[in-house]
Amino acid sequence: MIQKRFENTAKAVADIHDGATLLVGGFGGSGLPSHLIAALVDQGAKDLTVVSNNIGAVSDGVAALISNNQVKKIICSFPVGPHADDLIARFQNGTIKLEISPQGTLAERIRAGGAGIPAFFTPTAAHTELGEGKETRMYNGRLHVLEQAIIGDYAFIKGYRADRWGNLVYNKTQRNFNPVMATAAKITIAEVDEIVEVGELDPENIATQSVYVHRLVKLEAECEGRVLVNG
Amino acid sequence: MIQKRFENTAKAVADIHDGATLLVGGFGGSGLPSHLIAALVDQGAKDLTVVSNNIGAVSDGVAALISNNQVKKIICSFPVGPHADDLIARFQNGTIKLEISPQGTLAERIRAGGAGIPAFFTPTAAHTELGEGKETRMYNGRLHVLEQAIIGDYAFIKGYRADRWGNLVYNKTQRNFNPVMATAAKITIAEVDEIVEVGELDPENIATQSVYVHRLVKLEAECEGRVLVNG
Amino acid sequence: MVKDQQKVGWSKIELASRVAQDLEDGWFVNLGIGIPTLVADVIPEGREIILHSENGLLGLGPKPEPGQEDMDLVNAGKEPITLKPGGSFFSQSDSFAMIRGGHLDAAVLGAFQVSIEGDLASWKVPNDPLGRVGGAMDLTVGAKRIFLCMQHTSKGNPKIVEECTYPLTAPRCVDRIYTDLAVIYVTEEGLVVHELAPGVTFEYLQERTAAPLKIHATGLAQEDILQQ
Amino acid sequence: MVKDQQKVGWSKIELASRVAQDLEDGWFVNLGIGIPTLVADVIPEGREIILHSENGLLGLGPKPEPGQEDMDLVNAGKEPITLKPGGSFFSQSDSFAMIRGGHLDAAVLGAFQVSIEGDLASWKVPNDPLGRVGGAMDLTVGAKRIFLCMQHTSKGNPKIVEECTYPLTAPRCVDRIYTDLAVIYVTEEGLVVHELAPGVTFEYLQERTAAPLKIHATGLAQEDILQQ
Repeated sequence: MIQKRFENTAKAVADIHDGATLLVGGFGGSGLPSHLIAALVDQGAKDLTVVSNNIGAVSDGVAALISNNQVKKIICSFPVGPHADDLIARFQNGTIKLEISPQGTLAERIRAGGAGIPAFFTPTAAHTELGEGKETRMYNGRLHVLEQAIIGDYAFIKGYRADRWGNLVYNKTQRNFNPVMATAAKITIAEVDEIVEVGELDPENIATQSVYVHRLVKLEAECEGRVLVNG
Repeated sequence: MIQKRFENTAKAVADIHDGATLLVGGFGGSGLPSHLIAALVDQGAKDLTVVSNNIGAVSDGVAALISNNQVKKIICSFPVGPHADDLIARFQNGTIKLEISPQGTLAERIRAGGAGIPAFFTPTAAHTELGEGKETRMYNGRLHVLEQAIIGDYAFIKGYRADRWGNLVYNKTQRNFNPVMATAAKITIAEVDEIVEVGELDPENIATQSVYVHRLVKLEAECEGRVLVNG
Repeated sequence: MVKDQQKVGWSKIELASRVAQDLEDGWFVNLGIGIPTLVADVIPEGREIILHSENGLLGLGPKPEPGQEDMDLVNAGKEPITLKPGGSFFSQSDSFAMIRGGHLDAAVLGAFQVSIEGDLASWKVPNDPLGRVGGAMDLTVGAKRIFLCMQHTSKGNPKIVEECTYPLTAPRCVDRIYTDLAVIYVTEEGLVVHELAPGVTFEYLQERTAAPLKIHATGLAQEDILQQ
Repeated sequence: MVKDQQKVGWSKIELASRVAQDLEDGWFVNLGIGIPTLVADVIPEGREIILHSENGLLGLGPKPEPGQEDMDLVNAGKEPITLKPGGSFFSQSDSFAMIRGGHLDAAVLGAFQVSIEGDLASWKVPNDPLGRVGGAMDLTVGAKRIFLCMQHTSKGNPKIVEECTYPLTAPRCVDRIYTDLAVIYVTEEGLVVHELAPGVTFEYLQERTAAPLKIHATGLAQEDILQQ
């Protein structure tokens, strides 16, 4: 019987190794898997490459991993924000590498990773600093740059409801990067508000199919777990 | 006020020009926009390039356009079937060109067309007859071929329910090629069973967003229309 | 009606309204962060303009009433908004497929600099180690029209220039520039002023612009948008 | 229990059952057209195997009861099927992203020819002007394991050969071959027979195979699947 549920976030992230590539969903604080991030701060894996759209937007996002010195490289479209001070400091002293990818290119590189497409041409960033050093080619009279797929060892995803098979639905714009990141990691870990019986989710309305989700944590159980650990 | 509804299929397809590239949704007879095809048979546009997965599966599919000598080129993954005789005859006497694309490559080329990606690398068809003559490159120790996007002048789509804005939902596996083809044509025409008020479709459950649909025909109205025309 | 000299030009919300006036019925329009997000609050009555937000939403509505905010329903600036009937949600990859695929009629964006040829610089100031590109590069290559919506100057320095000195977002992509002082079209013949904001003269505008401006052939409009 | 010599080997449904036996709990498995589609009807009790259909469905169930057919709910062969609880629908592009992206544990496919090295030919016979590739090339590069499920011979001619003479679907992609006569693994050491169908001897099998076969080191199983 398929059973993807983990007792708490600590157990769900326990095997993440130093040097892992981690995709983190969310758009700022919206749809952010902040409990998984908190568990990874506790777990302490180092030298991570983190792929996430917004880095400095909220304190409980990727910024927490940076402040805890767990990150060696960031791939994102929007590094700045009120919680970017530690990223800026580490970038300037050379302890963190930063790769800025236009948001649509970032999303498409992740989709490509999940879809078995190693590289694609896009008009985005042609003739700009972010296209420099990349292979270019003309299509339809327009310059395009060749971009490479991104695949994670792990993805952290925030969903609204899940079933035991790992099907996910999201709530409104919580969706953002979560469905695409779910497709592009060897191990996708989802924190969700609710886990329902198999068959309760509308088959027309499942935004992330069961095949893409490997571990599930229900947030209330997690909170109880953390209380137990702390107590 | 946005109004995409056409009175009948005849009016919806009236401006399709000779030489147009036409994407036709469906997987065999499932999700096939057969009423739009019938209207195009009546309309008579010639020298069409038709992109559709299955050609000979059913009599009221693309086979009807071939039998009526309206097609100069087919791009598909599965040309054979019980209604492929006319295609075979015209292919053998040189009046129709045939380009076979693996099904996933076909779907991805159409997605790329809709997504502004002119070309991508895929492992599918490497080392095969269908990869011959295409640019290749090694990624991850594996040979990949470069495939080109497909864009249609028109797409024929079958949906289940629509709203006035052009949002669409599908019924079960009727979805198949319809959502992706809807994204990749200059003019997408959808035949649907029902048109509901704006706001009646679940915002989490719209499989084709309004931006992709330019013309709508409700099938009952169409049937009445055809009766009137014929009477 | 020329206003008091103390208050020259359009306020932010007036500027957003002026942009909204030029969005046509049935258009699909992306709103960038900053002043452009205000456009959602001032769509003219009776016009169906379907607003797109890069984070995966079509059918963006105005700001919610106080107390009705939903942090799962936000715009490109992560601010709470509402969804109009007919709206829909989708992923960021689907959202940018829509943008890059050329399906949006217009994008309304902010800018650091825009050149006489419509080059746009909006993601990085020269000495910033980081930059923040977001969706700007995808929108500038993908949307059918790029309308800038911005303050005419930044700390007194002109943002409309002969040539951008900041890193480019995209070359030759801007169609129109809406500022607190004027409406300017980027054309083959150069920057053409179509309208002056209340209290603004052509000379006043040219003084604050580091590129030569032309007057539209049929003359200049100058209206108080609040009267409309 | 060796059957009457008149009926040697497995029937189609027995063959499908034999394949189904080797699908593991929790696997995501694509079923191709032809005999592979029968696998959906014979999934072992108590095992959760999530079946994928290329036309955009996960959670494919068995054939519907007569009269319950829904032509909007079909498999890769366009035959009516059912959806299991937990199933979902998606587009063909999403379906092949799933396939090509390496997310399926196995694909069960038919074949014209398979070589000693696991080369597969399944889309075109040499003198056919058309061919019919469907999803076979995507599945063979994308699924983690390729299991063939086919008749051992075609009109008396062996389908397992030293080298394919038909156009390839993909080179070196096949992991196991399930036929009406045997279960054969494609290995670095060649074709290794793991199991013989009822009434089939190794010699009988080798005679009908145009490539050398080896016996599995721990000996051959030979069971009547109907007894299980």
